[in-house]
Amino acid sequence: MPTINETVSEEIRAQARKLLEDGTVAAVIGYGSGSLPMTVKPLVVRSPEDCRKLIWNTFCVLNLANYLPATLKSVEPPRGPRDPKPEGPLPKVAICATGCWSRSIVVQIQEHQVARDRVVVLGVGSRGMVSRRKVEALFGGREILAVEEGDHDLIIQGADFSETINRWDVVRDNCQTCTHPDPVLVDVRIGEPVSERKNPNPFIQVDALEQKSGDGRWAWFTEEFATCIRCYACRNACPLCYCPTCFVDDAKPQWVGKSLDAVDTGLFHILRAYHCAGRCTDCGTCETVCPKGINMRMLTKKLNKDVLNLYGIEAGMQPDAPLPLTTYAMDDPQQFMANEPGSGKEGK
Amino acid sequence: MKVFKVSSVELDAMMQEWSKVHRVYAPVLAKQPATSSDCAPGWRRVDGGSALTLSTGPTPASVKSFFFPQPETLLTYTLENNHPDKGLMREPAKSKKMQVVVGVRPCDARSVLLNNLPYQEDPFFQANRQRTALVGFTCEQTLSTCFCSQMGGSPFGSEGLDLAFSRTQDGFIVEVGTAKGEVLMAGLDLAPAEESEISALASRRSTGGKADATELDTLKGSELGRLYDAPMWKSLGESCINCGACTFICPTCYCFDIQDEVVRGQGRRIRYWDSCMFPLYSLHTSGHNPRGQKVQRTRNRFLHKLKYFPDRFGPFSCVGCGRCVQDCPVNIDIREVMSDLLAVE
Amino acid sequence: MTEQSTNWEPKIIAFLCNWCSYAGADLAGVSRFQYPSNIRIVRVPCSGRVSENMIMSALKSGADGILVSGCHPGDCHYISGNYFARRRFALLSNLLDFIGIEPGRVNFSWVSASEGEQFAEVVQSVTEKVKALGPASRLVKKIDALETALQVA
Amino acid sequence: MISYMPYPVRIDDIVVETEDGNQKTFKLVFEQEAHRKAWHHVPGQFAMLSLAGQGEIPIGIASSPTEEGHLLFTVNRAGKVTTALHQMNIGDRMGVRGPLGNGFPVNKEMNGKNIVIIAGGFAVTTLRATLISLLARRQDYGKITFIYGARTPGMLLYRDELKQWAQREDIDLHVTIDREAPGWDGLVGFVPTIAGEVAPSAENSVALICGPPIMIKFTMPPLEKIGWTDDQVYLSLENRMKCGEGVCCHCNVGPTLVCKDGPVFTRSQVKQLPIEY
Repeated sequence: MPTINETVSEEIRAQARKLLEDGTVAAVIGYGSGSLPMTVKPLVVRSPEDCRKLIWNTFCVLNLANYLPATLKSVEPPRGPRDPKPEGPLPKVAICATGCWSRSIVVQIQEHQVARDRVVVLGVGSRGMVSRRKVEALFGGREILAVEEGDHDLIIQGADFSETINRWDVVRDNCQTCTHPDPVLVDVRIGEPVSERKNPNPFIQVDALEQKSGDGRWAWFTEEFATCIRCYACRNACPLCYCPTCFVDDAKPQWVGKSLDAVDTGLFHILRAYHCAGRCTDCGTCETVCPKGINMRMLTKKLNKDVLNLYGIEAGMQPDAPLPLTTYAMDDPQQFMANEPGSGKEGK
Repeated sequence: MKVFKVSSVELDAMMQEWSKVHRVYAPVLAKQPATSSDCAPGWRRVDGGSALTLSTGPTPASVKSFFFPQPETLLTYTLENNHPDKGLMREPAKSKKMQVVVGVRPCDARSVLLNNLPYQEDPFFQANRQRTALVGFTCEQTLSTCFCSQMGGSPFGSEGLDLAFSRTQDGFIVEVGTAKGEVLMAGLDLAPAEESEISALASRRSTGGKADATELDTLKGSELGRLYDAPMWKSLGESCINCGACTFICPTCYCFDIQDEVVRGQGRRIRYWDSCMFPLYSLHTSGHNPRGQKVQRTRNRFLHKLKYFPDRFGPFSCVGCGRCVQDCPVNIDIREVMSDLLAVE
Repeated sequence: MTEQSTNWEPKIIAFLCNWCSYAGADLAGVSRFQYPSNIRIVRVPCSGRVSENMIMSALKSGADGILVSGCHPGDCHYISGNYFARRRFALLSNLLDFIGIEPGRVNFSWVSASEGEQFAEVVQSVTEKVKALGPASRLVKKIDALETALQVA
Repeated sequence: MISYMPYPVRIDDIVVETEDGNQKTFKLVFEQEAHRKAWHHVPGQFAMLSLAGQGEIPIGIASSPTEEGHLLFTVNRAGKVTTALHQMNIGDRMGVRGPLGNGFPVNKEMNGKNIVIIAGGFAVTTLRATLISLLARRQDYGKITFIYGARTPGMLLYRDELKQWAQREDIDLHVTIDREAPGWDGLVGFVPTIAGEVAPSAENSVALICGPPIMIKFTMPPLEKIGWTDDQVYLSLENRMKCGEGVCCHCNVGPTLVCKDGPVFTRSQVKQLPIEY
């Protein structure tokens, strides 16, 4: 009997082929198999024949929405900067999306990076994606040569061992605390919907850190980011980071220095996270792609928690609502103000 | 060449001895906690007591940062008003204190020799080279991502190492490759290695040698235009996210940027690692960018390693350590790129 | 912070909106309300103009404290700039606290053009808070420290 | 060994060249006599202008080696360093690192030849250096044709010198502007058109062309029409640079490093390269 993900893969291939054959879309963004165990390659498929390359498994950890704006642009007819917009509707692009990825697409639509009517979402309910790092940590220094995926187990094989481990144990932290695993935008449903998870506390890691003293939190911050090599994989893999010039690349003025200085590195991470405030869907891509395994997701998760607590908004859940930082309420909380309470002017 | 016999216990003692006079560094296997900042990420200062542990395959961080620190201060100056030397550049004193990097793998040792080609005339790199001794360990086991022998190296190679340790039945034999190696061995009372051990190593070298490097060498003769215009770059450039992970973990990527930093009137001109993957790398002030597209930048990195560098200096600018293969967020595998390039008509 | 010299005076960067808080500062001066001379004023068109980059840059460059002050909610010259700012500052303030920047380093307030006395009070209280915290060290860039670390012996 | 240490220099004079004020020529003198003596450049080379606290920028050397004792750089205000440079005053200290690059072959391939210099806009700087050098050894060259175009009369650089050169019999000078302008009684028309009209035959000639890519593109067909080949035409490339010494890799065009192998290339050399400049 095929596993759930084998069935999903089959459906993705069939739907992608159908969409490309009947001309509904010009490209499909999905995953192809990787060259190492537990890796996959993001893939943009443009012909029905290539659809056989598409796969789906429990290691699809990179948010594909990152590729959406560029792929949409690539399927437009080429034109110069001064040429008029072509008449008629532009070609569409299909994209495989789980809960958090579909929410990223919603944010991209809210921010006018992506036109809703040009996207066909192949919605896949996420059963949680496995962290390669967690699996490798379980096996110490022993090299993993093959991994076989079952619905609930992983069979890990090396040169001289073969072990079965529980899949959920090695699922990424963000997936374990995820409350919306099913896509919020679905044009073509792939596989079975996954029900909302009623997690007791999606912010459990943030809460734990908040319990520490200020000095303790500062110690965590300095240690966690000490290994950063400033490769910007976290930024570049993020579907929300699409500024033509990032703040770290600004020269006049230069906000952040560029070498491996602890202050500059820290500022980069604070500001990067802050720029995702109210937009981050906790897809975990930043943390996953980091070659040094830095948990920068802690910062965005903290911001997610505050946005939810202060303004009652979860990013990407309401396509028609404005983003939390592009709107306001008259009575937004302001306990953080220096002259509050006491000045007594706010209530007027 | 002198070859000695060393037991594991003696090795620890040797490191102890060295750490009394030199700065001794060893790789960190797990994620590194914040330590003193006198050491590159991924390495730790050995100051007595701590034994050496090595994992299979390359060290987590390459040795690049010992020769090409991130950042290196090129010049310092003051911008204090009314200071007579305001704006006058000074060269910082270069440290001459010997540093000993223990636990280096043959791939990384070779990377220093490759980087030395463009840096032949660079005073900072050369000063760092002068004062750094590499104590390496040949690989009795390799990872599936290792491909040093394809790139002209060998898991048993001692090229570029001042001291090369190779495992034997009951410890190590150590080959003293250079004058710096002699300095490290001076005063140590060690038995010479046995003839059988030396010949065993020699035979391992000859069997696990450089045989499979020939096929790739045909790339060097390929016409640039043909490789440059290959259709493979389009899909590769499409999946690449243009982060600098591969370039920064790569032992042979050596580009840098230069910048001035001023804090409260004190300034310095530093150079720090840059990556041709970043759009800013080639951006003109006019706004024109010769490599403005992602695909152009991805292509530049691979062609630099596999064509531009060999055109200038001879060897490929890759030692086959496989770090980029393991850590690329989107699984761009340079081995696949090379075989695709070889297949280009 | 016992070792700090007793004559240490903090430097506090104050981003004041042109229409209310800056005018408030002006009024404080004209009305001869005394307030500590630790603040260095940066006049901005609106509190909504103050970006996280500016605040962090000021900290990095060695400011011991930051004060951002704008019009009272409802009084913004640009109708709603301070409302947007309020959301952004709330999140930034929490995030800085989260990573261990001492509460009191980065401060926000509303001061109108007619509140000269209140302006003096806000500056007084912010200065006292920052003085109690001592010189800033977290997220302050130091070249010399790095230099000594790299110039190994 | 290469050095990243710039020579300390003082700004001796500043001339605002263009009517929009965005082009200034800086006359720099060495603070130390030893540095002045150590400095030898050929026209077409560039140097790093270094401002403490701002950074370094590669700028073509506008003065000829024959103008001893000082260096001239004409700088367009564009980025961080050039903006800061434009705010500096006479007497201020800055740095110069160089000379860098290869330069025009004034003492090699150009010897004994007819020389055609074609310049568009701000790119005239190193060609000014070249012309002054050629004039210093006028007898070593054949006919010298100098074609220079700018958008408006006010955007021409080195206007006083242009007047002097116009008086000379031994330079065939053609200065043109793009469109008719009040008070301008000289040539009107784009550089490629003028070049097609006044360029001498290709025989025993060398052309140096600097200008916007579009100008270079359209200048070639009229030259080719009268028999010019790519080997006779020298161009100067520019790319983002950091070290200027062939180490940092920033300026690579395929395997070629503009800073070290260039910036001067023959057109046939340039044609071998990928279009990454």
